[in-house]
Amino acid sequence: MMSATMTLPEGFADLAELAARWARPTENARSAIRWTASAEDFAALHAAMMPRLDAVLARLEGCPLDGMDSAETRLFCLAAAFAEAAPHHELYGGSAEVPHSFSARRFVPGHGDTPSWSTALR
Amino acid sequence: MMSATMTLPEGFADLAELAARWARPTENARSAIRWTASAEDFAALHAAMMPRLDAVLARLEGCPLDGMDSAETRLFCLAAAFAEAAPHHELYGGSAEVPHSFSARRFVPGHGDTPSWSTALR
Amino acid sequence: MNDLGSTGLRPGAEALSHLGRSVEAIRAELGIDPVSVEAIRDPAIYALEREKIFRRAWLKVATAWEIPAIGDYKVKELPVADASVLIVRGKDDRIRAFHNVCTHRGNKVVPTSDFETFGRARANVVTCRFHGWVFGTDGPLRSVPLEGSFGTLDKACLGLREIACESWEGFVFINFADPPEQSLREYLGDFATLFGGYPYAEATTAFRYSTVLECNWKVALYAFSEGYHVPTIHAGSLPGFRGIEHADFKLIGPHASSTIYGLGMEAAESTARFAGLFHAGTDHGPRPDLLPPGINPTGRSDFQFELPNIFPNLLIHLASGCGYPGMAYFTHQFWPLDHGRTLWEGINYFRPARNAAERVAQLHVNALHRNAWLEDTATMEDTFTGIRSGAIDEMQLMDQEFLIRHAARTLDSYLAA
Amino acid sequence: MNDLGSTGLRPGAEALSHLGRSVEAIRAELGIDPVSVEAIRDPAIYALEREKIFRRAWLKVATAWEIPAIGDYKVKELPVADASVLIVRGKDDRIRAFHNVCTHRGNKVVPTSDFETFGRARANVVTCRFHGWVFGTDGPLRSVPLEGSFGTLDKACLGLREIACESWEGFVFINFADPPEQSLREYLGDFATLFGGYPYAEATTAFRYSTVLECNWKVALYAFSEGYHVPTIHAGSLPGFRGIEHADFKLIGPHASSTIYGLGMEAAESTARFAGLFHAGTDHGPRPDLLPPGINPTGRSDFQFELPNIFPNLLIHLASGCGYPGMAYFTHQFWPLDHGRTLWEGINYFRPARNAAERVAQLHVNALHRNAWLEDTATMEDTFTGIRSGAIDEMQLMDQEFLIRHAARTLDSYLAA
Repeated sequence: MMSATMTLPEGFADLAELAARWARPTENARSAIRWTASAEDFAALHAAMMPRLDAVLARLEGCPLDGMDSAETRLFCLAAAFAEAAPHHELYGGSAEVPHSFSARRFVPGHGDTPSWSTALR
Repeated sequence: MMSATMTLPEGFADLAELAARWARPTENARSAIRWTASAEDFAALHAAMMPRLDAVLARLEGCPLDGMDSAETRLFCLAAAFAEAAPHHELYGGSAEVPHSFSARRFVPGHGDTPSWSTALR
Repeated sequence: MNDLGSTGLRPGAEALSHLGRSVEAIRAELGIDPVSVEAIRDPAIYALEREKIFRRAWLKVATAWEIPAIGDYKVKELPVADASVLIVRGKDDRIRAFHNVCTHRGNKVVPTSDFETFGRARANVVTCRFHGWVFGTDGPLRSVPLEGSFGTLDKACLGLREIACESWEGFVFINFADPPEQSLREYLGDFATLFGGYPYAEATTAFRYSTVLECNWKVALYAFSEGYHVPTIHAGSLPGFRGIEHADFKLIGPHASSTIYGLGMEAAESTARFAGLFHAGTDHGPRPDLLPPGINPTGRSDFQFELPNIFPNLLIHLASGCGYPGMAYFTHQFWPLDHGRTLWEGINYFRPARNAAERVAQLHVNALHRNAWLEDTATMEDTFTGIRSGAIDEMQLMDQEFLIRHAARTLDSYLAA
Repeated sequence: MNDLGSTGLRPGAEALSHLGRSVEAIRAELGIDPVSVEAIRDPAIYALEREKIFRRAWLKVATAWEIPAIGDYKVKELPVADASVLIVRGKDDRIRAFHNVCTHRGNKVVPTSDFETFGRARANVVTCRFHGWVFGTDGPLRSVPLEGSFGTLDKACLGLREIACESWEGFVFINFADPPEQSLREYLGDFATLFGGYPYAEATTAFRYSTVLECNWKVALYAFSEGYHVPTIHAGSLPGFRGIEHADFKLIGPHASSTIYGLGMEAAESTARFAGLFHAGTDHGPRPDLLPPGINPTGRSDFQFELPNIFPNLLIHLASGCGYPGMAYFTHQFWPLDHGRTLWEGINYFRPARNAAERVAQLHVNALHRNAWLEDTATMEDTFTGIRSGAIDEMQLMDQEFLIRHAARTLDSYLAA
């Protein structure tokens, strides 16, 4: 699916470059990207996404999890990446690691390879 | 030796690209490559080698193990890789692992780093 | 605050007021002396724990909503009991537990490579790959290839070996004793009442994490059993979480519980936006009204979550949306792998997202909480190294650490039995 | 089929007909009841096995063709006997075995890091690196640096400590008893006749695999001791290997044997081509005529290989090119490392390739067989976990599993002695 389309829903074309960098379907894939990001990367993502968050969430509120088209799915994946990356800018001083923490690489998410829009996370 | 030449015997130049991808002198080196191959990789190797197998084996039947030149050795290494990879296409549905098996990484071949054309495998 | 007998109780709360303990009562009942670390340090005690606790107590191993359909199964590896356990929903919709062991020669019927494995039995049978023996999901041995070549084979006696299995509120427990000394309901006792009635089964969206910690299982359990560490350890992920109050202490036989009140965290900009999404509706917003009456009995508006210790190795942090935005509850378990190695499992439970925006908000809250867990787990291996070094022989415990004091005493009493 | 006394025998076969057993005879002699798993589960029994089996039975530790030249040696680590063993071909061309221990203060004479180490002694001596003591490859202490500084030193009594060592058909065995109760030939008994005369020494091209399995050694031994699992476990690597018949049961004192007949596998496209290369000549093609007469005594055309169990821990699968294309035979050994850990060694033996194409074909067949071994070994750790769990107390054994039944009885009789 990810390779099938790189488009975003109408009105969100300005986020295309960010999506190419950050949008991934699974927690494991997004973590791998996040672990390599710099403070500048986190700041840029935050600066670009925060002003658009209301619009993004309003668009996604109209989408059932199991009925998104590929453009909506891509917007969802970008929003998911922002949801997980925002604390690194807001709370962790731009560090890709949570300060004073256990190795995030040693945490195994049971849902790590499941698409994050799945309705069967149990 | 392997880095000294990339040529194959006359008449086998069409296999040069495959040889670059697959031909290695030892079982350990070939296993490392095989473990990273995809179903498409195995299918492509099989599709390219199977029609040429008679010619390859006929050429190698003329070679004593301890008297191959570097081009013949390279052809031998490619044939060896095919010999070990073919079951993954033919029997294992393209999987790099043997289905329902013990970890191949835990098997230690005593001859793993010995060139496979050695006459002293005992 | 700790006196559950005060006025203004929610209806039904007084029925459990005998569980409540003031700080003075806790000190009188559990003592105030330091507690020995020997039970953490001594491998011989771990050997005893395996026998006298993990082969005798009820252990949560699954939830009903993990295996919702007939034929769904989960295999859980439990090295503490040298066991691989198959939990499966039979054709009669009943959940049973079996040793995942072929009765022919002992191979695993369902092969596994992880600590937990999920699957579905086709045609309500599971088949051993070694020689093709077929078992019904309700246990009986159904068929044996070349059956005539066995000189004798009493198929009726060669079903999968069953393990006692009972459920409470959709949490599935097993007990290795044959038969168990008590039913699960008897074992849970007042805890089942205190925590009963919450719609756990409606919060079926789970984010699960696990890791293998190089420490004794009780080091991990104890680190998650108190709120004393929150302002220090969680200064990064929960900034401003300073008004925390760890109160409403309750003793419940081998179990215990307590409440975390507080003003919550100073939400960051993005968190405030995501929380707003949850708080707009009743599905994910704070629902203190859903809490069983013995929890937050006076209906305080700063309730965060209830933190119990369910003997021997389960925590259910019941928040009902009051603590982390949108989160119904979260659980921890601590599975010994050997004396100095522990499988920790943490699961965040949400009600199902009604649209993609709600799921994004869940991912945010889940990530914040996962990060807090990364802060928690950072201390555990160091603590175990310190205890093994012999530098200290005792732990100093304050009032908010009473769950540790109580768990240590319960462990001692089980080992002495 | 199992009656070796039937008509149409190959010349010489009747001399061994007293070894053959019908299914009825096997059932009468070995019983049909389930067999206890206690000998696998109980660490105390493993301690007994070390003493009463591995320090008393003849153990194969090498082949003559592994150390073909004078001075060639092999060091084999045998934790089951707390021993490091030096097997070396002396100047007189005789193969001897010694403890790989310097008689000065106990250092290893030949340092090793793997379970097996090969080398060549220069000038027919080995020198301890610790202080430079020099030993002849036939054992005597040859020289000691600063010998005069020892107040007393009886060099004649300070040779390497010899271990009883005898060969059969080029397979080198040792015996830790001093002296052994029986010669190797007496110990092998009729097995030496049944398997004798095959040109093992001509199949000197060996592909060796080993792995450390987290299971008791008998779990591994037993998994390789029966053909009942072939249609299930090997559905991947041996598709269509369904006509398998495990027959010709033979009891030979502490040893036993049996035959695998069948139509072989449905060869894949590449396998058919490689097999064609072998089958074109007599060097690598099927050579049923080379089989000793007691094996495949009626000369069946669907013979695959002979599967014996040579007490306590050796299997020689003798195929003579009839089973896997081009393969002469393959061996397994199972070396306990401790109660729950086993070093498994599997070796595929081919006659030397006459050209590079034949070697390629050998690599293909070797890979197929290695893959089948990966399927075999997948069950072993699970089986041991299952047996340790206590879920079953007995193994159910069918006729084709008689080698297991027989080995378990032989083990019991050794432990009782």
